[in-house]
Amino acid sequence: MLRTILYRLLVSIVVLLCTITLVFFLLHLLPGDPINIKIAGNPVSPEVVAKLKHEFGLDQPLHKQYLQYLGKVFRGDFGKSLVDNEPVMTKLMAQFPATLWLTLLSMAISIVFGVLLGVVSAVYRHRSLDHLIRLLSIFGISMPTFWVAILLVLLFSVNLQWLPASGVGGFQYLILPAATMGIVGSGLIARMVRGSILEVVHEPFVRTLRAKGLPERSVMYQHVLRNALIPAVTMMGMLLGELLAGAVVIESVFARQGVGRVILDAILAKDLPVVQGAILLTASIYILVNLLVDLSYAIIDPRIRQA
Amino acid sequence: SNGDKNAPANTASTNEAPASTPTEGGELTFALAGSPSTLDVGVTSSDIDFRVGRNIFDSLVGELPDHTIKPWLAESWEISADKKSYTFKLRTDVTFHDGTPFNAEAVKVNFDRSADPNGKSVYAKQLLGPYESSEVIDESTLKVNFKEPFTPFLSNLAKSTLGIQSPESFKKYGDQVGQHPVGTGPFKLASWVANSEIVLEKNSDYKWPSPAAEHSGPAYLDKIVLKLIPEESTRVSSLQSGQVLAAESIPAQNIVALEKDPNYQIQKALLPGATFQLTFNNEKAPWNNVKLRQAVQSTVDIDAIVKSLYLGTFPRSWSPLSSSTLGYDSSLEDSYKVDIQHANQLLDEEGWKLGADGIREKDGKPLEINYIDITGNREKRGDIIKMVQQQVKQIGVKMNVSIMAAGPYVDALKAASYDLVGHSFAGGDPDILRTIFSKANWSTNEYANSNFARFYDPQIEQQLTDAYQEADPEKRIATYKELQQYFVKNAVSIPVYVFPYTIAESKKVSGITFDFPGYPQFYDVAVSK
Amino acid sequence: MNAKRSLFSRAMITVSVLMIACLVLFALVPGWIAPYSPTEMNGAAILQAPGGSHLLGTDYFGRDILTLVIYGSRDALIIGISAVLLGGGIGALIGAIAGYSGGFIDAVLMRLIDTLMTIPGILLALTVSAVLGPSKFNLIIAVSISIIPSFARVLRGQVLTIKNRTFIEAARSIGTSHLRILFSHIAPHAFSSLLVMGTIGVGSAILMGSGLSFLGLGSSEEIPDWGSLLSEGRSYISMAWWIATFPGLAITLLVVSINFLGDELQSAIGPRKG
Amino acid sequence: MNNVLDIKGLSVDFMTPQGPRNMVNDISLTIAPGETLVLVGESGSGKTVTSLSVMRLIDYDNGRIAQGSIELNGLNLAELNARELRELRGRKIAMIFQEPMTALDPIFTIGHQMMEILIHHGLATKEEARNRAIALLDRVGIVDPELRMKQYPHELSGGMRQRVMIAMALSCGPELLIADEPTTALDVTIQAQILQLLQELKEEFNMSILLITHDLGIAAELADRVAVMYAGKLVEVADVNSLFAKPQHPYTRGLLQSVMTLQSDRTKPLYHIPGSIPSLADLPRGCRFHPRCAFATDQCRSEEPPAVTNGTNMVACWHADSISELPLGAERQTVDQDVQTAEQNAQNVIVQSHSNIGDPEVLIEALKVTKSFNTDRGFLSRGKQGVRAVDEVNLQILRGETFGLVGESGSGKSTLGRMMLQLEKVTSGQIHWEGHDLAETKSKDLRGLRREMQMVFQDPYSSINSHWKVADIIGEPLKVHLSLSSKERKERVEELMTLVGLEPASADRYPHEFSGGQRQRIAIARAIALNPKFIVLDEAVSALDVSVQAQIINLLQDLQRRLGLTFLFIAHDLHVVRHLSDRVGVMYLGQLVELAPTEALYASPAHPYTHALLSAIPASDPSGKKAYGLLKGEVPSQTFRTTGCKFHPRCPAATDKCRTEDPVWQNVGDQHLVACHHPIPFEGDLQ
Ligand SMILES: Nc1ncnc2c1ncn2[C@@H]1O[C@H](COP(=O)(O)OP(=O)(O)OP(=O)(O)O)[C@@H](O)[C@H]1O
Ligand SMILES: Nc1ncnc2c1ncn2[C@@H]1O[C@H](COP(=O)(O)OP(=O)(O)OP(=O)(O)O)[C@@H](O)[C@H]1O
Ligand SMILES: [Mg+2]
Ligand SMILES: [Mg+2]
Repeated sequence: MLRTILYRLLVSIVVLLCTITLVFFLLHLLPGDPINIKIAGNPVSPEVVAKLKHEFGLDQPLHKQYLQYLGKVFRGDFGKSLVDNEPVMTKLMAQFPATLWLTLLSMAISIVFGVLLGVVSAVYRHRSLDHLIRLLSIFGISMPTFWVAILLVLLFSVNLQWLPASGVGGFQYLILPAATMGIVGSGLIARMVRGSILEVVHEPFVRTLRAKGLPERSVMYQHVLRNALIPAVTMMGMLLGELLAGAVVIESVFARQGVGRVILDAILAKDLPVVQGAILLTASIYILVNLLVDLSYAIIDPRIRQA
Repeated sequence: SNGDKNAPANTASTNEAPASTPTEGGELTFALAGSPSTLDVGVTSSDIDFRVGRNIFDSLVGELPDHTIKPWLAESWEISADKKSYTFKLRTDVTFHDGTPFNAEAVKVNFDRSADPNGKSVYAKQLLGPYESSEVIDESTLKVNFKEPFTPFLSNLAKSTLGIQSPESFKKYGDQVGQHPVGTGPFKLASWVANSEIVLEKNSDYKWPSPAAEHSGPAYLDKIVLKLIPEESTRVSSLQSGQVLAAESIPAQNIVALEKDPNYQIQKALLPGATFQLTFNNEKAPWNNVKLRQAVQSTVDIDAIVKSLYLGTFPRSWSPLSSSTLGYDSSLEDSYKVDIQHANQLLDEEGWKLGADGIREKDGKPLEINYIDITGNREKRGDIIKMVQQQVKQIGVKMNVSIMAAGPYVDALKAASYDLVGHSFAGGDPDILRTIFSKANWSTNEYANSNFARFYDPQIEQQLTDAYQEADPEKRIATYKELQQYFVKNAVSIPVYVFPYTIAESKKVSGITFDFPGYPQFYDVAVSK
Repeated sequence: MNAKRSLFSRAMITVSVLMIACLVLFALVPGWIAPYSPTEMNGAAILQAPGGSHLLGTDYFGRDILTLVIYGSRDALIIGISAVLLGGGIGALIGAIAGYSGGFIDAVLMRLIDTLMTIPGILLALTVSAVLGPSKFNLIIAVSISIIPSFARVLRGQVLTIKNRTFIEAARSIGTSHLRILFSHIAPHAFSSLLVMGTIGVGSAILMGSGLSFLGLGSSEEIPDWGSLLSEGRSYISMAWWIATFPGLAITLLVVSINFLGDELQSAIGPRKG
Repeated sequence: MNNVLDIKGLSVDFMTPQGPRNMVNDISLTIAPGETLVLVGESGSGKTVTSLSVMRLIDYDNGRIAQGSIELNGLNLAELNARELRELRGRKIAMIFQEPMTALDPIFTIGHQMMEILIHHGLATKEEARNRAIALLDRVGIVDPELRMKQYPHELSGGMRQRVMIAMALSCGPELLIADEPTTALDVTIQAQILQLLQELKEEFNMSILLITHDLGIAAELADRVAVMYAGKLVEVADVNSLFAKPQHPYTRGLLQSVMTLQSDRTKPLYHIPGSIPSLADLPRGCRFHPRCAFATDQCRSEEPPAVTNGTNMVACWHADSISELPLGAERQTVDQDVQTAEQNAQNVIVQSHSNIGDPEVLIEALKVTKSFNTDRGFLSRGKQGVRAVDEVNLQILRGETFGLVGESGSGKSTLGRMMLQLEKVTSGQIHWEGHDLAETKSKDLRGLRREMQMVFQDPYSSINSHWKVADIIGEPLKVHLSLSSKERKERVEELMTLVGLEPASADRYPHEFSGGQRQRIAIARAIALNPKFIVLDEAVSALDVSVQAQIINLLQDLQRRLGLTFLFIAHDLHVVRHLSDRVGVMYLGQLVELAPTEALYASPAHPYTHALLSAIPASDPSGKKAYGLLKGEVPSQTFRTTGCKFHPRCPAATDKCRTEDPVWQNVGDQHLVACHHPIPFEGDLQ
């Protein structure tokens, strides 16, 4: 068990390193000089350009920049923003809580509704309720989130004036954006849960349980569901990645602060250190969550626990 | 065309709130159309930073809509005979938010910092032009020296870009001063959550309001919460859902709706400077041919564009200078009209014959306009091009539109590989013409610059120089009018619209005013219960 | 499986197929169907509400929304299909090679895929298209890259299970070369799940493409795609709801149909998942 | 008589995508208290469906009782509602399933699953349930029951899981126990233990048992009465002795004759029922067995025979009376002719056979071959923990002989076979092919060598690519190794198909259109396509039904004779190995423990393990019921290293020497070698 954890940890670190490398070269090899963008359209002397390049280390050969960056990252320093000179770490940490709350709430919505709908759908499989839920969840995953967001705002903020259309604040500010993402998430989870329940229902052990005379309720909820949730947990790990990414769109539509917004702005401004830092942050969370998912597997699934 | 002729810059359009005694206290929630990246006005070049900065920093002088310059932190000034030195007498009762006294030394520190050729200042440096030095004569007297006469200086000085920051704050915060602005203004920064909100607090010691102010003493409001909402429709929804009391940069379609709504009022300020114009690359064939440019000029139906896209809320522009700029030549209005026949004739004369696919060609080459722009449909500029693209088809011109990310866009500017580019340049003084048309501002291999027209004519260059050194306002204005006539006649660029900076606010809000370049001032604002 | 279910499925399959067929037809010969020209800007008819001579209304250029929705199907399908062919193809190849080779090659390739996986698809696409600039081609590249990992993972899993089936060992014992085993033996078995993945992939590529367009990173061609139409229309939502609503509906219906067919394909392949 | 179970005219339909389909047709059966009824029949004949219908578990699989009644002590189960059924299930009727590996919920402890049933039926409080569960586990022979209660199914071996299943089934003291092939997935020694346990428990708990099996040997040993199913119908029900002595239905007769015994004549081809069991979707008219029946008449072809009851016996055959009087083997004549015609067909095929048949020269040789597998992947744990699947095995296979390899599951038989063909790299040791070290051979040359050695696998369903046409499957080796024109290849494929008894016309069909036996013929045709010298047959007939198994064995023997092939025949079925092999090797935990000519090995096994294996085989003769010479325990895990003889923990004769010293090879007869400190002395005939 300990060995498994260590191994997973090591792999995660390798992946993180790869991510750092990939993002670094992706951003640095692509066209467009960030300093030029910074001063775009303003008369600035070549000396200043050189000075700025030097300040951000952009005058060094690429491999040196890479090694320096790597070294700094290990010391927890992600550099500072090309745009406002603010340390990337500070900038991201200021934004992170908002994204975290948004992601967590939408995750919670997705799980609660997703599991509920998935279970109901599987229990009433091939009946009208199941058809309805399947249809709903397909719609959930097929609607563009920005469109859903626009429609929700139109309804709940502009017409009904129940909920704020934008911004950050109390819980009520979270509801619409989290609901928007939750619609997709619940759709995904509902489908996943339904599928995996239906798969488990056909496992031979379910027949044994029935042969023992257990009521259908405990067969389904105690045995089948618990078995079915194991694969669903992976899905949830992946979903978190989706939701984090979805924050880019949602935060911009709802004018929320957050890492997604920072990334979008930084990408458009080619603020390399910020883009790198933000992607690394997202990637680390993703890796961490999936590591936790892997380990939680071991807790839920005894077959892996003892392996 | 749109009845805005000779209108003052500030037009509180619809029903102004009844002028009763303003309520003191309370807070204003205001939706800002972006996220300031820094409030270090001396360094940045971004409008949104200056808009917020306007309320934190005061300037030495103020400019009224009629372009007269009035004292503010400077009580008076004198211009030397050679027009190269300005001596300011400063107020002595002013302190920064951090308690530092405001004095000649403080102003010198600010100017020197912005003018430092190796410093990071972008726009302030430009506004200081041929700045040479500042001399502290005494605690309250400062002499500013230029290398050559520089008439736009006083107007530039009125902008928040040259607003005075606390010299202590430079020492204390260094690089980070943009996150910790300290000025002498009616409001001071209370908190700032990036991408979310900036909170300004009343400066209770304030008693040196701008010349345009309507009251004295501290501001009425206790607090201003600036919500940062770049997404325009979200901004509007926030206003409509009552989340904010006022919002800026309202898109045309919402202006129309909000104007009809009895709960809201709309305020507009036509921004001075270079209007949004489609600028030809005057150096590159075939568009270095004035006939060809003129053909396009008489084809593009600006009225149709402005009507479709801005629903009449943006006035069309006739000159490279905005109508609120000093020296604007209103005689250019209606000076040309859409005339497809004329355009076709011009092209025929130049030997561009219609090809089989409806595109004109000469020597086997099709007549194409390569237009470049940056991502994002800011102020519907992308939509303008879409319309232009369709319109020039009528005269057999093919327009290729490349919308690029910032990086490649700047690269393309440097490489001068485009035929047409759209841009505007905010600025108070007509000297802005030099920014966009002087040879000194051509892009080089090293960096992109502001003369996107790649325009150069020795005679015009001389006139541009003369105009900014000329101290006599009459003569100066006359030169600028001549220049405007020239640029329009030669179709160096095609002016499209004048940008009205627009604020929509709840009827509860009164007293939002604009300074001269058109930035909002909250000093006189009151919110009724 | 009971009769009722097949009735529902059959009805839905019919609707989905019709829907997709319609849009494919639109994409192939938009000119035959659309009532107007997609670039025609009628200044006299801007922002007209649905009905009358403009069934779905007009936008602020005075273009006919129905026409634009019809023409927009072309971009949606092109982006969806080419991204899946490109990204799915590359992903499938990587996954197949990794799964079949095993050992070191597998470890290296899969770490690479893990790496791509850690950067959420839309972020990757956003970065790529922000840097390369907005054009349809770059959009396809961006979307393609982001769907590589899922294909690689699924295919690797498939190949791993197929690889351990005895008929593969039988082929090896005959002396069949690795390449032939991979392409003649394993590929046909993986094909069905690749088909399902591909179908669902087209849906998500269309969604992601329209998301990028929405964020302003889509193509800038004369005829707008659905995503940019939507983003164009969103600020008019309270004034002219039809501009954003119909393209949004078009995306949704297309993707729903595709996903539904994908589901049905899946259950046809693994009947137990029903 | 008051029957525990009384099934009358039961028909079961399943809803399939193609509509309702009848799977079990008009079955009537009774089971008396304390009686064991064994239901036998080939795969797909409907045994499982019948048993699930009794529990009404078919309801969950879209199944439906179309007709008939199932009475449990007078209560008609077909009419009960779900709640009433739940009360009966587990309590009055209990069931054990075939696959112990998957029949338990993987994420709950054994204890939980044991106690659950008692608690749900309201028979015990939690505490009582625990005690009862422990007692039951103890009773079914699980060591350390308290520890096991806390374990999860995957931590138990297959045999132990099956014991848990039995304990669970017994927990409420059911009146009827249904066991659906409870030992098919287990090794012979474990099978013997489980069967004996069932015998004991039946008496102790005073239950009736419905046992389902396809193994007539098991039926002979355990049954009071036997019911034979064929294609969804019961064809014969009879008292066990009379069934074996005087079968009345031609199918029963066929089955009995197909069964191999330790006495059967190895030199003669085996009897087999021609053809194969029909698909339930496509049943012949009239008697369902008529296409395969040697006695079929026009009446059989058109009218379905009714079940005729005669005391406790029942038979469904128009000619039962006349046939039952014939001695067993009367059909043989006809069938032998059948074989001969096939052979004649094959004669027309020009077969290039290898020379020097019978030359006792060594063809392939394993020298101290070892194979270790790392169980734990990942570089943190490289080395150390590994399974020695094959442990220093020395083995010579002579030209033209059939070498049989037997041993329990996991003993390393397949791994050894695969190493011989270089499908698996040896960890250490050498494989010599005609004197050359194969490990030294370059991979290019090795590919060429593959023409000479081939393999046929156990599962005919997964060893051929279901997406390919038969012609392509058989033609693949030709394509890979020879550059034939497509016409030549087609001809060769047709030749091969004829050779293995397939219709050349079906070359364009896909594998799913063939029966299991036919698929195995396809696999064999592929294996002989390049005229190999050596074929490894890894459980090549284990998955087949008895009647088909016999056909394939005959085919193999025939091909070997004519093509001069050398076989390594791997199997766990000792009868089959005996029938085919010239010499036999016995493996235990990766080691070869005994090596002898077939007759010698079966007549006088020298190793206690071989002895135990042989005595665990159920003899298909009810008169010879015997007490099992049971082996204790199960095959231990290979990661767990013991010193001395690996068999000592289970060996009845183990001494201290066995616990400490590795046994060395001893010669106990002509070419009869054994690795044991205390070989069993020759005692004459085993039987
Ligand atoms: N749930 C089901 N739906 C449809 N057909 C089924 C179902 N279960 C079993 N069958 C079919 O019923 C027939 C009888 O199957 P059954 O499992 O009873 O055979 P069996 O005699 O137990 O065979 P085996 O020895 O292989 O276990 C087979 O053709 C099988 O395909
Ligand atoms: N690829 C592998 N990786 C790890 N362990 C393996 C592998 N192949 C076989 N083994 C292990 O090697 C041992 C011998 O396996 P092998 O398949 O040779 O046994 P067998 O005698 O053929 O058994 P069976 O009768 O079940 O086919 C088993 O313990 C098995 O778990
Ligand atoms: Mg069965
Ligand atoms: Mg094996």
